[in-house]
Amino acid sequence: MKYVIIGNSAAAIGTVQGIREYDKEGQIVIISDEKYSTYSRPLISYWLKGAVTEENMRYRDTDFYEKNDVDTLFDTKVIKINPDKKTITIENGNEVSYDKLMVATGSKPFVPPMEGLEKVEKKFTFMTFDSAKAVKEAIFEGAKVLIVGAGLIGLKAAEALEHYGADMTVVDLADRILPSILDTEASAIMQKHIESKGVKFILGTSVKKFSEKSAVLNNGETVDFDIVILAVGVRPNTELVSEAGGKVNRGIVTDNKQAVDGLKDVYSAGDCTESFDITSGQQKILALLPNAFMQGEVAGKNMAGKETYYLNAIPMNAIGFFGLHIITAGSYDGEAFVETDGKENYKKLVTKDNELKGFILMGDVKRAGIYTSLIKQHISIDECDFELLKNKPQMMAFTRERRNEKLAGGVGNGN
Amino acid sequence: MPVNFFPAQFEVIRNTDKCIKCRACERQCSNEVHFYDADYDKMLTKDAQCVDCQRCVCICPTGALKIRPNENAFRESANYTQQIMIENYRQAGSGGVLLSSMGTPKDYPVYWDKILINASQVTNPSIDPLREPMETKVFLGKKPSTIKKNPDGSINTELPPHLELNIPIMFSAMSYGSISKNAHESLARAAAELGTYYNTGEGGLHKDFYQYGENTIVQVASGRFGVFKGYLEAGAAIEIKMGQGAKPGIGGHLPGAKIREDVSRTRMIPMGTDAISPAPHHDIYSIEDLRQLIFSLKEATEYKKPVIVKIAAVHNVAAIASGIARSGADIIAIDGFRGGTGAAPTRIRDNVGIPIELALAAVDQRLRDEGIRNEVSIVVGGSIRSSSDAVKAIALGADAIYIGTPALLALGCHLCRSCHSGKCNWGIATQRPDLVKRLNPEIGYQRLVNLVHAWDHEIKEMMGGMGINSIESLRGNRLMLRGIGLNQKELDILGIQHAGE
Amino acid sequence: MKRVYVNEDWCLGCHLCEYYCAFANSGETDMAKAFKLDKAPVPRITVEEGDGINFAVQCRHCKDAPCVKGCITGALSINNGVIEIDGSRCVGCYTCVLSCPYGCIVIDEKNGGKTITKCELCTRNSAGEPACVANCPNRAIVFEERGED
Amino acid sequence: MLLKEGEIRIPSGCAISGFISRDGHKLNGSDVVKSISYMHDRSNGLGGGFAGYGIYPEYKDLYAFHVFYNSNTAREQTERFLDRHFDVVNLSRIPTKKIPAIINEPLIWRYFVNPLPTKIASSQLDEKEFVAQCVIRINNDIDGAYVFSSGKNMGVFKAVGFPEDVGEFYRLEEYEGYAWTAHGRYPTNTPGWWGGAHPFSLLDYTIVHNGEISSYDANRRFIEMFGYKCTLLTDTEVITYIFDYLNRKQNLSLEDIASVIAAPFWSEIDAMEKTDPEKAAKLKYFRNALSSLLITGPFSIILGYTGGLMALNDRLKLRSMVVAEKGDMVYIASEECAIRAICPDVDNIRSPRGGEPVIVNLSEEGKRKCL
Repeated sequence: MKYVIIGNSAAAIGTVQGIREYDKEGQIVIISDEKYSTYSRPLISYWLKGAVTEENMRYRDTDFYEKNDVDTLFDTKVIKINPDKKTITIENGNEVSYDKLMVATGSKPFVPPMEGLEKVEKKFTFMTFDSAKAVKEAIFEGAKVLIVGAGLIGLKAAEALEHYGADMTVVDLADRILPSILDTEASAIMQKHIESKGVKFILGTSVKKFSEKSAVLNNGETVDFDIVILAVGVRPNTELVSEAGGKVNRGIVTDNKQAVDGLKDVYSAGDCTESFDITSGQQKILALLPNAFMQGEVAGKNMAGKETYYLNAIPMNAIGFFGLHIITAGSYDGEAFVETDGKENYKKLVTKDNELKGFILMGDVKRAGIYTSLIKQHISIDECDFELLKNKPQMMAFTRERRNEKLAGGVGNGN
Repeated sequence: MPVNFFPAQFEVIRNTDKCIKCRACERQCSNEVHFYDADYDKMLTKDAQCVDCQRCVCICPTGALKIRPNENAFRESANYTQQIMIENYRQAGSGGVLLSSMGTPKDYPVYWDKILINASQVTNPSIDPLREPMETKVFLGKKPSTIKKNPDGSINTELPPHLELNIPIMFSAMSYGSISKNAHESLARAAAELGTYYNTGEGGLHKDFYQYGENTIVQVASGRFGVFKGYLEAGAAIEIKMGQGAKPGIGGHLPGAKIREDVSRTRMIPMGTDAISPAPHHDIYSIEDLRQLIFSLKEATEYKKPVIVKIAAVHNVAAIASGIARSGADIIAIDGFRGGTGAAPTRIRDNVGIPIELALAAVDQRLRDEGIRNEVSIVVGGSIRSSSDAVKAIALGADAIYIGTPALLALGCHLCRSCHSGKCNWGIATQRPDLVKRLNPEIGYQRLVNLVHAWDHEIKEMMGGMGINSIESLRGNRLMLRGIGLNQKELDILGIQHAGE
Repeated sequence: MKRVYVNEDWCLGCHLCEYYCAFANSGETDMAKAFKLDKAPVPRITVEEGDGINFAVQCRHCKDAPCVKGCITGALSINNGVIEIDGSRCVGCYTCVLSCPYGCIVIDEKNGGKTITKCELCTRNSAGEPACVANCPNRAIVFEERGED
Repeated sequence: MLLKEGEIRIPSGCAISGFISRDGHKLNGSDVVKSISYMHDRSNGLGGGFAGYGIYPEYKDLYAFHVFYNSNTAREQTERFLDRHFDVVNLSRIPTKKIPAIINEPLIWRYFVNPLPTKIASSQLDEKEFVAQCVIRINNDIDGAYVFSSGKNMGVFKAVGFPEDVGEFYRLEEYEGYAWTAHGRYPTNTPGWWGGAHPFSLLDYTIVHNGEISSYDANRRFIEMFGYKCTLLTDTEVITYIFDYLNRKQNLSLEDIASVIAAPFWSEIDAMEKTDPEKAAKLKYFRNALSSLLITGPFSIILGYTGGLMALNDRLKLRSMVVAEKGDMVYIASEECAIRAICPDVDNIRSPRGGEPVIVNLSEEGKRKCL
């Protein structure tokens, strides 16, 4: 059996681990257009601010490939999948055959067309190690930085650049920051927190026109900069699959074994792939590292012949900016319980159909996983003491039977 | 008001260099001695509430605590001690009877400590219990006066009902109610594992413990709590409690606060009512009445269970025992006045009764003199504190011993003598659920088993030293004992010679 | 594999397990010192308190551990069944806090929350056996084989 | 001042020897003297004695009382007692031979008596019990008198001295019997009182014993409930009473008595519950009902009784004892040399296990001749 994996990040690594759990013999080939051993993409901001050494950027120990008997083809772009021949074509025209193929191509930054952008010399996206290295190359003490996009990537970049004493302005078309994961109140708290670190926000507007060292916004303001970070959004890398005839909506569409619709023996996982969000009932891309790994792992097992399903996917995020932590999960459509101390601690629990569907914790995030488990395991709030849960996440809220099963019974159950 | 103020009995000493403010002491003290003060960021104490149970000392992870007697000194004399003064002050305030728990703290002679045990040298080999069998099995019950034969000439081996003990140590009566369910479970399981018996005391038998019936002695006391046919049938033997060493001549009183749901059901009395055991059995005003009760109980259980009569060691104990031996009882249990109690009037506990050593010696000799020692087995309790006390008791003539206080020590009791408060921090003498759970029977029973095994080892060592390899050869073997520092009268009563003789 | 199990019937809520845990993992040899340095060490076990009910919770060492799968840096890994944290690689993103269904990933407040920490069954300190178990005064926490891997 | 037997408990080590002709051949007393003399080092000169069975055939239906007197007053007092309770058929001093090794001898008398039937009737006791109680009364109540032999057609001879000297002193070569036992004593603290020498006897039971039992006081205080009075405080005395009680009063066989006083360990009884439940039940019964008669500590004994000998070791076999056979003869002794001395070519010789009784009775022929 020969497995070919396109990509070398969390989904790809998950795939390797999934395969190797059941197939110790088959050949595995990883093909990546980057030149690095697997590294953790979310760590680029930590690297940039000096919290992580380059060595510690590794997502797995350096002997990972050797231990798992994986052949690697780095710095190599795949340009085509040939499903009929069960091969892929790489950029030099060579073909590589596969029995099972994993497409873990991830996503790329989305940069909308903006007037005058070509004039800007120091403009960067912020998704790959190389992009982070480029930023580091360009940054200098006291540099003026314009960040376009007040999402996770833009703000993570801001946090990193604060270490360089950068004078930062963040511009976003949305009227609040982190709209994809926070509600309005939480956004406001976080915005205030970040502002207190000296970052300026200009929201509800966008760049009208760039010139070499400044940008004019649609609201008329002008922002001077030395460097521009473009963090407007991402797009999944779906072209290989769609061109080969696989089904693609926003992302690659798979069944719950991660097999690509319309392509035999081709699987897909990670940021290029859609998941079924159980909290909203919708297919969507959940561009999250844990999700990528687990999809990859499920795919790997299926590729190795062990029938496995990826269920219970939910959006979830654990992230912090300038020391203020957020943990969120699920969707916020439902009845909300909100508690805030008027400072930086904020809690929102959302229930619908007698289940916890989503939550936002900011500040005090201790033991948040207990909430996550309620969502993932569909535990009815009638089955637990929700008043206790409102106070704080605790096992005490569960029935004695469930506690016994979890704490006095057998092996922990990760799901 | 000052006249009603008593200085704290104890002082809690906290080494603040060691205290890490984990507050375990605070959480563990049912007397609410310790508390954390956020303003000071310090643990503080209310010394006056401390009973010196040592729970906090034992639980403190850094050893930051110690309890010591308050050094505040009254102008006491040898005659009017501080203790006497405080007691009078208390009574002047309350108008009530003083209550105490556990055995008397008074400095009465402990005859065990004035008796020495023999060992073999040269003329008779000592026996190594690790190499040779060393037997401690004991039967309790009536022995036949003549050996009967069957028509074919073989021996008729039928016997009156007996208790069979692998080790001549039983757990003495402590009622469910006075001690916790977990304490009872510990005792029951330990008795079962050891091949001996525990005793329900007068509080009935909890339904969960019928399974240990083969190792249970069920008690019938003057209050008759929890007594019904099923209860009598559940045990291996029935004990009629006529008296208790710590409080001869008086009954018992379990406050309503301890009569919670389970206790109430087990005792068959309403929740929250005081459980009062009358001083006498109101159907036993004489020895012939006792005989009637003995035979009533035997009738009820088809003569399958030995009947024990338990009495307190009082002045004419030998004559009383003789009467009991002739009244149909199979076993006499004698409880010495230094024995423990969950609650007793202080004056009674400290002043009524006689030491078990003298009572035992007198009873055993009296029954032999009358030729009726075979009619009954003798079990003694009331401050047998160690295996050597046990060996001495058996050599004086006991068939087996009852231990109460040492069993409680194994369960964690630190003899703070505050059982009557119901707030036992060790989960023993309490019914408060949060305190009761502090005694995990899994630990408790194991510790009891360990304790008795340890004693058994020591008993065997001492037996081996004496050249005795079976406990029956120790029973009544007073030649193996010598007195030390005893006067001739005491030696005569004990039936032993002085050391050096 | 031997695991830590709790029996809430016997948990007294004394919290000593937390202190012994923190101490065992503090690297100090004296408990008082361990807690009197600038910042107290953080326990990896949590005692929950309820109405007459207490119990301790710590890492269940899941076979199918979501914390390990979700870890963005690879700082969490499973070695011989024990889920270990490599503190030098943790960046304190708390994805594991988000993932752990038992709430057993502990934010290391001693270092200001820069990393997480967690129960490693005392396999990587000098305690030898789980300190919470060894020091539980009432055997409410036990370390034993119950027939699971 | 040293206290004599009865005033203090005196343990001792010893030598024992004994033999029996199953067919009732007459055996001269000199043999037993020779046998015991070979174990000279097991005695220390503070006591020796013998018991002979079948030695008084001419008076075989009469009780033969051997009595020590300290004075003629004691003798007169005793004889008055005897006259009141017995028909005294014959009385005389026991013939002795003055030898330097034996000194300080008391007055030693022998009486052949028959209990008065009227006295037996009024006592409501059986004859043996009546005789036994009379013996106990003399020994307890008459100062300076001590009956040391009281069976029929048998006699005990004992003194302070080495046993071979005692044999010479009593001129044992002039007696013939079908069974003999002998004892050489090694007491550790007696001043040497003649009554304290062994064998100890009651009626026709005699015991020679080598050992020091640890259970002494437990046994004593128990047996004293049944009318016995252990005046000598010696092992031999209490063991004799135990045999008397169990054999004569409780009708237990000698084998059963061995199971009482040298009871099998519980481990053996428990194992037996599967293979022989009835026997296990009996042993368990003994260990319960008669537990106070278990004898622990080292002992090897030879019990003599009318018509036989029984040898028994403690259950751990803490004392040596061997048994040999030659034709109808059975020999028992502490050491093999004591047997070889008088019978060099035995048919077989063995060392019985602890607690295993060796019981040798007269054959039918022997009974015809001797009983």
